[in-house]
Amino acid sequence: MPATPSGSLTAPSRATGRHRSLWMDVWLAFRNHTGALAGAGVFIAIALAVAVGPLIHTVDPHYLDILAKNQGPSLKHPMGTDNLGRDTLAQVLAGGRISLAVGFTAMFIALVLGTLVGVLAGFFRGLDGLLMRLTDMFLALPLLPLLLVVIMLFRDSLRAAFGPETGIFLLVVFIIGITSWMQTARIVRGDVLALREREFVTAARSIGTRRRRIITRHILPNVLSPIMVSATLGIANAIITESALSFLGLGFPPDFPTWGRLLFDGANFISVTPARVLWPGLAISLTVLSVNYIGDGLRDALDPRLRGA
Amino acid sequence: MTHYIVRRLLFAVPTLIAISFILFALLDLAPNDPTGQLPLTIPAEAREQIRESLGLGQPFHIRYARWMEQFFVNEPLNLIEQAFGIEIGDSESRLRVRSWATRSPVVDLIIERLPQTLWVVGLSYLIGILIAVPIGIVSAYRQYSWFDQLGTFVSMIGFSVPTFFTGLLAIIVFSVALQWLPSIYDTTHRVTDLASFWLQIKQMAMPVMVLALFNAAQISRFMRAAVLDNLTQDYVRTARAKGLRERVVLFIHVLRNSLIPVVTLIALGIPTVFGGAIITEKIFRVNGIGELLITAIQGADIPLVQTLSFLFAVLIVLFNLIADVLYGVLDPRIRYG
Amino acid sequence: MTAAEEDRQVEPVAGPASRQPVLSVRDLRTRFRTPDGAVHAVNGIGFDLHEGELLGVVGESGSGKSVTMLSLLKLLPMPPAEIVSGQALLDGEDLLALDPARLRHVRGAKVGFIFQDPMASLNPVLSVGYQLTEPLRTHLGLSRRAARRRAAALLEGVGIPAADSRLGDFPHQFSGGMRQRVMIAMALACDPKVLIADEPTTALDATIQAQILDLLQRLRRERGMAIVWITHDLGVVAGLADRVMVMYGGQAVERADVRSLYARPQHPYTRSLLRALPKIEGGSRGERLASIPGQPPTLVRAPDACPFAPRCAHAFARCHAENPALAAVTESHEVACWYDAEAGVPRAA
Amino acid sequence: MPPEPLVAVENLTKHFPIMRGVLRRKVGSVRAVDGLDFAIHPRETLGLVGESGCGKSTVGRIILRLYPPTAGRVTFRGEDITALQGEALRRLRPHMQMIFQDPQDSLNPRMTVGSIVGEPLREHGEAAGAALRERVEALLEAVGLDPAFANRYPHEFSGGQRQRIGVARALALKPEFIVCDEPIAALDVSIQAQVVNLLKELQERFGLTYLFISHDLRMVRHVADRVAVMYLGKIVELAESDALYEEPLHPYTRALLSAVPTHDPEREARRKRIILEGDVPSPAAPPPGCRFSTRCPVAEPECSQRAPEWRTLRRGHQVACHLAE
Amino acid sequence: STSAQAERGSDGHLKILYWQAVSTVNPYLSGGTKDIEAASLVLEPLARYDDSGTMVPALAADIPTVENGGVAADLMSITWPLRQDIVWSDGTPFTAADVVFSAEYCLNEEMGCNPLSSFTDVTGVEAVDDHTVRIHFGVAKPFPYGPFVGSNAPILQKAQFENCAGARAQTCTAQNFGPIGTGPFKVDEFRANDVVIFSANENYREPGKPAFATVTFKGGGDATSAARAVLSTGEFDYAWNLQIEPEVLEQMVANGQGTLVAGFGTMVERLVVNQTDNDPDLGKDKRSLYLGGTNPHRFLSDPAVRHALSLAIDRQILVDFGYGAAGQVTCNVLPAPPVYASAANDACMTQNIEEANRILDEAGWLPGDDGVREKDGVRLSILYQTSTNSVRQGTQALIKQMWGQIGVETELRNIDAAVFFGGDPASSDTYMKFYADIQMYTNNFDGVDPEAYMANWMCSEIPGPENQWLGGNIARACNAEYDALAAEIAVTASLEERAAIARRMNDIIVQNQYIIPLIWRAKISAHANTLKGVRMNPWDSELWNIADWHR
Ligand SMILES: Nc1ncnc2c1ncn2[C@@H]1O[C@H](COP(=O)(O)OP(=O)(O)OP(=O)(O)O)[C@@H](O)[C@H]1O
Ligand SMILES: Nc1ncnc2c1ncn2[C@@H]1O[C@H](COP(=O)(O)OP(=O)(O)OP(=O)(O)O)[C@@H](O)[C@H]1O
Ligand SMILES: [Mg+2]
Ligand SMILES: [Mg+2]
Repeated sequence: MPATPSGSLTAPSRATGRHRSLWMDVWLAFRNHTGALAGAGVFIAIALAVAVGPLIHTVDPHYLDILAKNQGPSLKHPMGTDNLGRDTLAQVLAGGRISLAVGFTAMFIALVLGTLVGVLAGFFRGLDGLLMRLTDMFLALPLLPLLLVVIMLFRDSLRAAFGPETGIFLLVVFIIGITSWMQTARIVRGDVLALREREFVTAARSIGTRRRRIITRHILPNVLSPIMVSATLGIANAIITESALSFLGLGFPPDFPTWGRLLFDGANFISVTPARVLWPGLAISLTVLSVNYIGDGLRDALDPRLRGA
Repeated sequence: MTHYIVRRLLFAVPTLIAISFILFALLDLAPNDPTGQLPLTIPAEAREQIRESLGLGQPFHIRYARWMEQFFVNEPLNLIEQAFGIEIGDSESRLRVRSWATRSPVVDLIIERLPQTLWVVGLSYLIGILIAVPIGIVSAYRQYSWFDQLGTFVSMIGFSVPTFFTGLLAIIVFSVALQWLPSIYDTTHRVTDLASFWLQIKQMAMPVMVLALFNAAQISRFMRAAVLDNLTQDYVRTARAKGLRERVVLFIHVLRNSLIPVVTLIALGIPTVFGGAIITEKIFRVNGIGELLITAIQGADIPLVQTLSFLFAVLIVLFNLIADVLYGVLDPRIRYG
Repeated sequence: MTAAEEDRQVEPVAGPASRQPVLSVRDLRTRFRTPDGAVHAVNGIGFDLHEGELLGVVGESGSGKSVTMLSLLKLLPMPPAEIVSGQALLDGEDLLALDPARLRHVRGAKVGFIFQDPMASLNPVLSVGYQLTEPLRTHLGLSRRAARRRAAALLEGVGIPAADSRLGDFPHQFSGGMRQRVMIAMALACDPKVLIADEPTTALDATIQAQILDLLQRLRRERGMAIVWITHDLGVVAGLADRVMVMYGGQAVERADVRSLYARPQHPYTRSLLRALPKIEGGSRGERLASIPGQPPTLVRAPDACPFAPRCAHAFARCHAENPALAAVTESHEVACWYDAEAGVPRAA
Repeated sequence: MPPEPLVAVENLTKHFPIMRGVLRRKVGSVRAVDGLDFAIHPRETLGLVGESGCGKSTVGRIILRLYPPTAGRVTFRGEDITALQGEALRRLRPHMQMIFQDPQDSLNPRMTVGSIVGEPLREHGEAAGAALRERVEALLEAVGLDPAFANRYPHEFSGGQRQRIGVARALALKPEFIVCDEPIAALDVSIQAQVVNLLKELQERFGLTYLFISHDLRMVRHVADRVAVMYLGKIVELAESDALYEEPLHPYTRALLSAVPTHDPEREARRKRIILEGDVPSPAAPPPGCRFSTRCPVAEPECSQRAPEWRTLRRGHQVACHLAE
Repeated sequence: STSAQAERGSDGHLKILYWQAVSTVNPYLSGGTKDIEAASLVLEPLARYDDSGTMVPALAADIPTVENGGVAADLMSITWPLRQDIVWSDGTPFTAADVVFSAEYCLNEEMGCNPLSSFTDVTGVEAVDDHTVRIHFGVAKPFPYGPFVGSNAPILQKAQFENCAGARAQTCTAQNFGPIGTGPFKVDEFRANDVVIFSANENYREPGKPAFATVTFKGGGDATSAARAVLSTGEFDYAWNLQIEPEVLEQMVANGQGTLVAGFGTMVERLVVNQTDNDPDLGKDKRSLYLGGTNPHRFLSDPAVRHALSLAIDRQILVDFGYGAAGQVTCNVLPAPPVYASAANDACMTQNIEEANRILDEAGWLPGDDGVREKDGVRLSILYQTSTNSVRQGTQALIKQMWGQIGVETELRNIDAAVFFGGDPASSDTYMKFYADIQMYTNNFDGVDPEAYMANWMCSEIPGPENQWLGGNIARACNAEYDALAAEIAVTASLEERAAIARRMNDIIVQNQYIIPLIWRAKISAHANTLKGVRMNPWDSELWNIADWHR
């Protein structure tokens, strides 16, 4: 039986037909994950509502209509009003912008920090000990007092530089980001440690690939899946942390609506105007829930073992 | 193993010193002054005197050294004295870390707060675990069943709703509407008989419930993942091939392995038990350690904040170590490694 | 420092027809439901296994060897696996029809299993002694003490020195070869009638593999056990097996007495497999090896054609349209092929 | 054989430190490779066999300077490359390449085949843009893959095809010397021959030199001109292929060869096999004297006391055994 | 048990809830109302105010006056006759030595005595005999009832506190947490910032009192949940200081479990208008400092602007929104007692946007492009700060919107109460530093005599670095006429005359709008319907008559 190298030129059966890229595979697997898909749907709906909603429901969230205070849902105020006559829907929409922005930005900071530390520690033996001790230390630092001190120290200078709202936004986002990167760093480091022993990295070295390229081309894309999962968890975590900060009076100024703040302010009025807590509460839960489901789906989709044959 | 523990302990020391320094320095930087809380009528010289008596006004490094001495030498000595009723050295003139707000020694305040924190937060943690572990196991064993789907959903809800909201809801339902449970925790309540025990159960019910829901949500997710991981391992197939009962396979072979990561996770969570659950404590007026901390923070009671924070740091480092040791104890590959 | 050099003699085995088979498998079909569609992993496999006989099962990766054997004891994850049809008679009982409780009494007691990866197949957190005594206590109802004694004897029997003192050790404290011996001891614990060994030496070094092969051969002689030996190495079964089943694409393509198979391979796949191997005796250097073009099938297609047809040099129209069944060439040799390789023409219908 | 070897190693040694204790001090070392001397001549294939963990891969990796050696010297084309660093080392890379054992693991799952094969060219600035694409397609063609596969991802290929991608990558920079680290171990029997044939064909076409690492003695005999047998970090025997297989001198080589099954039931039934006792000792604590002495069927007291020297017997047949004649 | 012969402690257990927890039971060490009121169960003064603001003897046998000879004719001393039947809860007799000690304890400069202001001008305290005490003043004191009147300066037991004088006061934890007193209860257990357990004092002078055997004095949480615990769930008998949005309170009251009690004292929620330039560019040495009138505020120094700001506010809306029955519209900083309340300013009670706009137009403040009024490049843009508190933030938002209607732009800012009211000279966020344009808070005074309170607004009281920003004239308004009146009242003895002067002083402040009064606030608390005998007292501790409480 003559066997030439080209004798096996027939395409592998998996690859026959339409071409599938890596992301296509991820998407296909993601699409099959009912929970993730529903989560993504809900999340997109929330994001859209928050982004576009204020253009449709054009009531100023800060406008006080004291004559219309504590109203139930009506056509004019679909979610009713608060005890100063502010429109709840407008506030939920405005609050969503902040809460989502906080979630995304804080997640992004945590992710960048965590990935950076994780990759450096995992890839460079010399840095590992130092960076991991640093990570341990951050994990051991009690966050709450730290938070307070940072707020006390920097609130005024930030406020002076960026105005009261942007200033506190930067502060909150920065604080949440800087206190939640450690888990990501640990996971990424573990993965990088394993990856650098993988043969394709050795192969890259034997080719003479520069270290920077090894990291960007071979290591980073392969730690993407834990990073993505950390990212979705990070968003949920940041939104919840922001609401806890509001509860403790350390977050945004009171006339600055965020979901956590609305929920907190509305809590006392739960029996007067239930809509005031129902909607922000629902918004937080739905967002966190949907993001969590997205994270679950992403994890399954990005992990080739879970993606199925 | 011993080597390992010793090594970890040795590494913990510089970590803790670094943390203590950071905490001290950061809180020291904060624009606060113990005399800030004093009445305005006090003349400046008197203020200065009070500052002196509280050990301020010294250069930073001296204050730091003094605080370290108080924390690491004086307070432990006092505790030993109290515990054994003995007297070591001159206990009268020993400097103690004092709260600015109450002027009471910080350690006394903490000891006073510990019982309710341990009762409520600790119990909720325990109950959370007790709920979470079986749910995690069943969820994993019957993956994608309705039980699993429901469990996932409920635990995600538990995770995503802030406790200040669930707490309030619980009060409205169980205290206001049904009048079953007290909404205010009585820290001085003593259990002496069945009736008072029942009262204790009732007053703990809501805070414990709210916190347990939150804890269970998290732990059950981990448990499920761990069991799922192990269910597909080859040795499970081996166990089945030996003709073992499904129960034995699950509880002896799978569970043992799945508990390794979960137990360490649980150990890592224990410092948060001591740290209290600030929001829940505030809502139900459990007035435990968490409440102490937040009051101290809001009242700028720096020595109290410093001490509590550092205590948490010590606990976190300690339980990190315990978690690692547990890992070794549970996993022979590490124990004999 | 002893050397065991021995003259290997194959035991005289009674002719297959003369006795009732211990295990008789008929028309076993197993499928996996996957998002990409059903994977037809096993398509109508059947074989007989007699007492004291060693059946070698050969085939390449993914040909369904493991799934076949795991199906017998329902050790597959179900779902996604599903046994579509089949019968597996052991002592007159159909294993595939047993209820879970009865099946447990077969697993480990009547049928022993040795898996490929000795590290992953032992529970890392339980001591070797515990894992060894488990089947003894479950099936034989031995006391803890008695089970331990028996376990020590078993370990001794598979050639682990100072067995008594090693019962408390954990799997990771054993070398790969020793772990595999522990697996063997575990499978033998209840003196099963049938032992299924799924590539038990693939993960081991050549000289250690030789030790294990030797051990199993000895045990088989001593206990008269029937063994199914799965491997992808035609060389291993040559010296070991009484009969060989060659699998391809979830089917048995050839089934024969060992000597007959190697002397007169019938199926084009078997033939090219034998040819693809370089000879240890040398002389092949400088030549190209005969290779089989193409790739193994993925089994997603329904088994309505010969699975080997796409790679077969002799394939003709019928091969792509009809799936051949095993047919006897001689008394002890069956093949599933539309092409008569010896004659060089298609078989008569 | 030409007198000037392409690659030569002298006293090649690699000890991996074992860190233990309170301060992570070094408490010992895994003596993965312990004082090897051998040379590989141009256009030759040197087979390297031995059991798992005996140090075969480590040898290959030191020669390619993927690990720095603990001691000894590596020369390539007469140049001492033992101490090369940084850019100088990078410039050497194109001349020597490696093919890896695991065709799945040695390809980055998130890069397309084209970028994997093209990476060495890009890294060394050999080609870019359309020229790069052309070179990649030519390489894929050379290893028998459809150039249209360049846009696909590794997971879309079979094991044999993946191994071809690895070969194409190794060939990209036109090296003279390739270390093949168990290139067929992970492949199915029916596929192995395809890859071996390809390697031989390329060797003929481009005049390549191979260090062929494998534990498949049968395949090594088919491929290699000379064969070195390793045991626990040492080469115990090195000879022309036929000489080694027909007349093994070292007892370990003999045991190894006897363990290789023939696929002939008749012969198997008659064959004498040497079954060794015991397990391979740990390379962290190799036995004194001859390392094989703990399992050697013919060992004498001397063996466990004195390490045998490296002797050349007839026809360049080298062996390290006190008893070999 | 309503009869006077009822047995002591027969009504069992009383549960009081203060949403701010007690941090010490020694009122000399704390200015917090919660601490002073908790201590008032145990420690008693010589005299106290009843719920009508009338002074009544407590440990004193009688109230000394000039008429009965208790107060010296030259007003330089006061002589208190002490009751002879009083014993401390430990059974030892109460004597003049305890009073003398208490005065010395507070006057010791090293201890940081909180109610030191009560002892202003005291030069000495002497025990005339065992049951007579004489207090000497350095100046003539027409109102000599500062020391030991009211709950913030009660009598400590000398025997207990002897070793806690001066700097040691801070560290006497056992004493500070469990002072021995003469009041109806004694401290059983104290947990800082959590709870105090009291039990009836067996040695209390009035037989059969108190009716309750034990009291739990719980702290922590927030006002709403405190109200809920009394009004909705009935877990507690008494909840203090329920500053909650009225609709929430109303709903709770509707449950029928409890009753609200309110008492109007002198608390006024007000806007303080900065009269000095607070431009951040001025730097530490000039910003918000009164420099003899050389750096007036850019626009708030214009009376027209101040007047317009006041006119634009609809105070009734503020009351309806945040106070309900617990607040009244007011235009005076000194709203009570009735004789002191001026009627000259009632015009401000109704909002008048038109008038406000007219005043601004007239004064040349004209709307710019963005609707904000400006003049000579100065925009009417106000930084308006207050402490963090949801009612205050609501008020801020409402006022911001009202001012918007007269073309005034407002930036809101809120600062944590601990910082805002804290005395840290280094912080720039305290109300004393006043780096904002306008700030809002409540102030009041203890007792019924406004002399000391009104003296706050003299020129010499303007905060600044010389006095560590401790002056009370936060608005930094210096008015010569006002200073003259202040000097006059200090030497006027007749009540009518004093009242007339005080009203005059009040008018100067509010008619110049240095301070814009908004709401006269009541103390508001709730008690269970089963709890009887509660008489809300805005002039003293609201637990002043706890000995009379019963079921
Ligand atoms: N859980 C599963 N889900 C889907 N397909 C599966 C599953 N397990 C096995 N298969 C498929 O069943 C087929 C047969 O697998 P099996 O494990 O029996 O092969 P094998 O002959 O034992 O191969 P090897 O020599 O690699 O062990 C393969 O094509 C495999 O992809
Ligand atoms: N990076 C490393 N760190 C520590 N020890 C190592 C390292 N790499 C290899 N070793 C050890 O060195 C010895 C030789 O390893 P090597 O990989 O060279 O063996 P090998 O002959 O290639 O084995 P195999 O056939 O399993 O690939 C082994 O004992 C291994 O555990
Ligand atoms: Mg298999
Ligand atoms: Mg290797």
